[in-house]
Amino acid sequence: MSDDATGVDLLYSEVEEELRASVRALLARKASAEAVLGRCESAEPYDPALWRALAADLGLAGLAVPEADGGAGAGWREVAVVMEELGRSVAPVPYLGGAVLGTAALLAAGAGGLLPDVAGGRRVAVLAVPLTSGPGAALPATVAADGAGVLRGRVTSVADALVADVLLVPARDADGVAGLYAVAAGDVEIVRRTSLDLTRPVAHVLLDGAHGQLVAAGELAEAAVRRALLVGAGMLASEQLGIAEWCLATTVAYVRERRQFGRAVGSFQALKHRLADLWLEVVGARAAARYAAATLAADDPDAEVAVAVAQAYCGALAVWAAEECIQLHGGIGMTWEHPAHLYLKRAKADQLALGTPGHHRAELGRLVGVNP
Amino acid sequence: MSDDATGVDLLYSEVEEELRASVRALLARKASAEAVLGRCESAEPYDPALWRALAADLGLAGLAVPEADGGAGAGWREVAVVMEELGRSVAPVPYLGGAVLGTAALLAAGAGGLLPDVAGGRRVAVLAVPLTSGPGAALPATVAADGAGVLRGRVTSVADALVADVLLVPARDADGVAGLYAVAAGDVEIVRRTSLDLTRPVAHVLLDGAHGQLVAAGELAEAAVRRALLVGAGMLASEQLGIAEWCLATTVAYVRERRQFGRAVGSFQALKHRLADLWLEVVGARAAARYAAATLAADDPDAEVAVAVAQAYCGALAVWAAEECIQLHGGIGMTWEHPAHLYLKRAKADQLALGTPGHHRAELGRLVGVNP
Amino acid sequence: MEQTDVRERVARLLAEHDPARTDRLAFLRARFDAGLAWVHFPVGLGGLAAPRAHQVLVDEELAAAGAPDNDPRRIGIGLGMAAPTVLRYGTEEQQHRFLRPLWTGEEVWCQLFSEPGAGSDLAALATRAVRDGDGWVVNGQKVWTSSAHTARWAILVARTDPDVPKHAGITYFVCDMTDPGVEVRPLRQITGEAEFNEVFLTDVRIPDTHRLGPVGDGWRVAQTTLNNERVAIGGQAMPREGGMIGVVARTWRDHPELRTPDLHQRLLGSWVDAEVARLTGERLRQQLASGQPGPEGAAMKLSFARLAQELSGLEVELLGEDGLEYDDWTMRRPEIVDFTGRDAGYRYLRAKGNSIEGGTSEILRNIIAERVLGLPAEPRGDKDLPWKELPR
Amino acid sequence: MEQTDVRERVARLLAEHDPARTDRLAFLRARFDAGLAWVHFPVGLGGLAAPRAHQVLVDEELAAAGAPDNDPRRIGIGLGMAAPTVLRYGTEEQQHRFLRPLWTGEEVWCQLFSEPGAGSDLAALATRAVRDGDGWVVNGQKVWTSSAHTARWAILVARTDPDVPKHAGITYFVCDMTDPGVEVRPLRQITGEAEFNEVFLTDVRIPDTHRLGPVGDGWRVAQTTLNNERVAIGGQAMPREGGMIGVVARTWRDHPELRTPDLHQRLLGSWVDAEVARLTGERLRQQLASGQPGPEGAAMKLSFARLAQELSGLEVELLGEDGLEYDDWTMRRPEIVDFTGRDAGYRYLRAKGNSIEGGTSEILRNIIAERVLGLPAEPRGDKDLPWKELPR
Repeated sequence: MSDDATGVDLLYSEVEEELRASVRALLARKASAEAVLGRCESAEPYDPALWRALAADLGLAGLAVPEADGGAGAGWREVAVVMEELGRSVAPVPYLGGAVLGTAALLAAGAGGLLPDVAGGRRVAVLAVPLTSGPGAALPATVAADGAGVLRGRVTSVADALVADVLLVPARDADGVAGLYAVAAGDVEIVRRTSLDLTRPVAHVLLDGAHGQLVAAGELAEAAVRRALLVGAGMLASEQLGIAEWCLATTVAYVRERRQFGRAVGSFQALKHRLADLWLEVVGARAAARYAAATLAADDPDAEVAVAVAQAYCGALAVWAAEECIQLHGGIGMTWEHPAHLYLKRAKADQLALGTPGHHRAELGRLVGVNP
Repeated sequence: MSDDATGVDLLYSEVEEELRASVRALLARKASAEAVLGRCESAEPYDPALWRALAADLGLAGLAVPEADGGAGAGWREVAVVMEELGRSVAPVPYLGGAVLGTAALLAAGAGGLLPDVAGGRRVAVLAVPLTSGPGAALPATVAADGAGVLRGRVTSVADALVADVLLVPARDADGVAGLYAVAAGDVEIVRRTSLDLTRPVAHVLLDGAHGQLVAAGELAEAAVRRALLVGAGMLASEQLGIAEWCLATTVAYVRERRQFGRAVGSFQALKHRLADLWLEVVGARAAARYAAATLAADDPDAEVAVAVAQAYCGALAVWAAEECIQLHGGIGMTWEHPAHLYLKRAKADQLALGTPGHHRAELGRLVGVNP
Repeated sequence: MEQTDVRERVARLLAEHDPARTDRLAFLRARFDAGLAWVHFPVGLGGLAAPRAHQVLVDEELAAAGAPDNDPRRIGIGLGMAAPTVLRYGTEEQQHRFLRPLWTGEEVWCQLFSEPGAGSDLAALATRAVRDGDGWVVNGQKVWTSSAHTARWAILVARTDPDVPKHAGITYFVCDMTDPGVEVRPLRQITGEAEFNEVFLTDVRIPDTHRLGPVGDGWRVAQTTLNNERVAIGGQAMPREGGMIGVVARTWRDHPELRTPDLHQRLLGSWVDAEVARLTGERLRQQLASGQPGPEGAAMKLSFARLAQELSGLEVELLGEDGLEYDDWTMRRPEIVDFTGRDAGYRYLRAKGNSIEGGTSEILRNIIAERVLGLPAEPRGDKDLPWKELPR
Repeated sequence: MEQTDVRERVARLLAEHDPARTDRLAFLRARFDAGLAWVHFPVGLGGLAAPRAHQVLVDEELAAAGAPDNDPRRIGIGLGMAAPTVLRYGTEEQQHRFLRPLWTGEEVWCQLFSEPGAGSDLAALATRAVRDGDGWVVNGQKVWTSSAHTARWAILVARTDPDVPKHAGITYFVCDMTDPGVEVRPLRQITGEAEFNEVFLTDVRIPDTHRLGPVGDGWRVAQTTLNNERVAIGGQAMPREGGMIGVVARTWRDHPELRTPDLHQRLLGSWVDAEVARLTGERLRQQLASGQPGPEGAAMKLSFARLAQELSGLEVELLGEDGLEYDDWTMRRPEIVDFTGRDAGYRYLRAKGNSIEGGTSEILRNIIAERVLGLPAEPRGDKDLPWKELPR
């Protein structure tokens, strides 16, 4: 157990920095604040062209998928870098639900069939669990499967379900045995919910006799969902880091320019100290998120602790950063036309996603023996 | 239940302000910072001359005692004002253990015998409970009484026991029936502990066959101790308010004078904002402490909620104020010769005294139905 | 003026204008003319020059008799900010022209103070008013104006002398919102609503008779307006668990399945803070009633903002899946802010504005530090320079 | 210089000076002369001009062989602050005179920087050094000097020109602590100990050969000292639950009877903060090792102070009755700070100093805001005035 982090590389490799640069350049071109804001007021909240460019052209959908399965053969460290950049731009693409949660479930299930299409960005396979599910939670039992794989039930608040081609649905059969089923999106009803997070709306998935193809059964299915939630929570920490970085950088830039009382407001010491404190936490979040990504990538047994720490820390940080961003922008930060609110909404939804900070602290207490 | 506070007077009356002025004047003369610091390094940590002046000459020992019992016939509102001033000066006198806890227990026990001496400041009767006992805790069972009132056992961490003439000892007999016994201090062993709080050291009280006079028995004894702890916790909130007020005022005065970088350090905005936040909480603490005192004085059924709120708020505030006082004094605040540390030590010990803020929040949850 | 006199006047008003059979507006006008609108105002201007404390009595008795009120939440800016300013600085003619329809709600008021470049630093404002015969011509842009689209009048500060330091060159006006040069554009907020507006002023003509206070003295006049804004926000009494804490506590009690130890500790902490804020407000009310006004008003606004933000954030977290949803993003132009009529997500977003509008929490902390604690002002380079020479 | 070369030299040192049979001081001198004291220092000054990263290897192999170390905690100021400054600004003669006995611990160093009137604003210092023949005469008062009573030498900043702005008139010296004009008085702290001293300098003579850097350039020289102080505090690796969190977590595990839900939530929060601080430190270490030094050193010191204060406060609360006690108020003059060898009350009190000593947390936040985030400096009136004209 590498719990002293020695030997775990917490830096970004050169390859990772190149990956970041190409993702950032693409997002700068295709996911400007105006573009993102415009899209979330449209009927089509996701950007299919951007997704094609990211998933297929840059090959990001299959980053963590072995080359044998049509992926890039990189790993969760690299996915984490992409998540940071997506957090920075709140780009409306189904990366978390598909390339992270869905792909992690398929990888853990050892189910290669769908992987080449998923890794190539040709199909989006979304894990159908409530976005609020934390790692360590029991497999939800809201969908029932019969012997022929016919599914009935509902899964609420699924992220990225709106643009899924395939849903990976956890279900239980009459004997209570778990299964993970692949269901074509066309065979289920997907009900879009009015969501707090404008750039990653949730939807309910209603299954009324849809046919599912069994991807994994029994303990393997349970383990696949568990692993997916752990990976998802770990990767989400990097998204939260990206959100916080954007908020800090944007706020710093604003207070350097904005003048009141004959001075840049960023020269007022109370603001300087608050931003220094925020920077301090961003520095910490970067270390925590990197450690989570590194341990997930290496299948290190410390990954559970690492993810719990990263989520407990980064989940609250992103919200704080977004709130400070709004406050220190003054009135302009309260307007719809300024992008700050997109980050606040994403950060707040992310705080609920894949376990709240409180959930992760409780998990951590159990893992490290700091019990009630 | 006056839970909207309407009709409960939260201001200080003119009489109360006069009382404050006379206490403050006396303390300014007899309990300067130098005098207090000198005393806590001496063999005699309490100041008997100061106690005589406060208790007997100003009549503060019997403030809450009816005139018929030799007291001033005022009440807990007035005692709270005295506690504020004592908090402001961290004067080394046995007011909490004697005039508050001891007297409240005697009053609740309806035991008039000792009251005239106690009210007149001629004898100090201290309630022998661990200082950490919170209201709502069960009567401690560390002392056993036989049928003849002979007591064996120990009570740890008793505040003001060092200068008690009489100890009011809760005990249980062989049948488990509670009793509150008055024991002459000369009949017990009192072991002074090296205490964090230099101005109110605790001591262990060892009873090895001391004879106790039964003051109250059974449910009356239990009720008397409960009431004393509730009153004590409520009064302690005013002491904590006084500590916080001293820390705020002293810090404000210092940063107005202290110059660095060619400016008074109190002109730096980060410090200004922190002191404004501290002031804000002092304002809140004053309202909370006043409400607790007023409901205790009126035997209002809302007193339990009022005390829990006041303690949860003021206990943390006093510590915060003392910590800010040290920090904003810079190095000088870390020195033994500056009185700030006396307040830090008192504030920290007070946070543990009569229930921590966490204890009081938990009590409150129970009282107002915000349950786990 | 004794309580009994006031009581008598109420009885007379009700006798002469039975609420059940009197038109709403007619009743309100009669109430104003009876001096029962705001009893502490002068006689002839809706008041009786009576102690402010008697107003409670009037309001209670009239409410008990089923009398209509003037819907104070709808006309808050007029009542809370314009009226005290007109009373203090207006000419007799202005007072008689403006106060009655203001109070009855016949004429809604709004406030043209903040500008894109002058928020916390209001005195830096750039809207120009240039003398032209017996009036003024105004050009500029104002922002954060609630009720602008329903308002008949606005209180306006504009720069009349750019050659003197910024606090000295401002004048205070009453602006006619029906002037053709006034353009109101809704300003959508992060909640989806447009509670505020931008107001563009292009060659708006204001007669000099609509000036409040001397030319160049607008900064001092505006202080009256702003002080009343802050008092208005913090001065209301509240029952225990009133406000946002009640909403969250009810959800907590009704949904045991949502509880966690983490949320429990945080809720208890906020419960304490909310109760202390309530007691602080009550103590402030008692101080005002006994004629010892304290500086705690600023404290109330700060506490309110912090609590509203903390609790609304907690509420979203407590709700779990429901916290991921939002009730309605439709762009609307509400007349009032309705914290409790909307869902948790709205409360969370709207509460962010509480520490910005009506004086940011940063400015309030400055005020407390300097005016209450007596800490020195920061060094400033903008106070003595002519406004036109300030860097921007 | 490769790892293998370093390894070879260690082997040779051990072969020639068997630790089991060599006098401690003799071994340390031999180690210094072998270039294995601090491998990144130049050859001839205890180093090999090798990468700093190789030092770990040397320390590990020597420790494994049972070699004595130089008790670095006792001579921290010499190692961490004086040595880098002497290396960077000292003449060859100074380097050869001072560095060897500094490193072996034969000569303890202390730091005469802060003054009663110059704490955060060190550049305002008033201790005067006046030229007198081939030396200087120094008068003034310094404070917060640890090890002053055991020190042979001090690094000292003094004002040599009061007629220029404050940063320009300072010169940096090495002061002989055995000079009869040096008086050291213990300064008792809130813990009861006197870890620091006041140092009174009365006509202390310093030869000009003990000046470090040019006359008037002391401010720049001092930056090297201070930057190394901050790095030294933040740069150490730590195992999980190392430091204060481990102490509290052990008490928690050993004493179920002390646990409450409130303390549990707070402990979990601090556990996370401590682990994140640890990972941040580890990441910083990796950055330094890979040649990408970051500004995270200041972050480490801030986090360390906050955590130490939070955790030690929590510990006292957790201990209940034991938290009311203190181990020992006796006035002592310890050579090192021993956080773990004392009780909770000591840790609580001593930790208050962590946000003051070696740069207050306020100053560190300023530094982060200005140097890392690029926020503008505050307006200052003290930078360009001659020192003697500054208001005090």
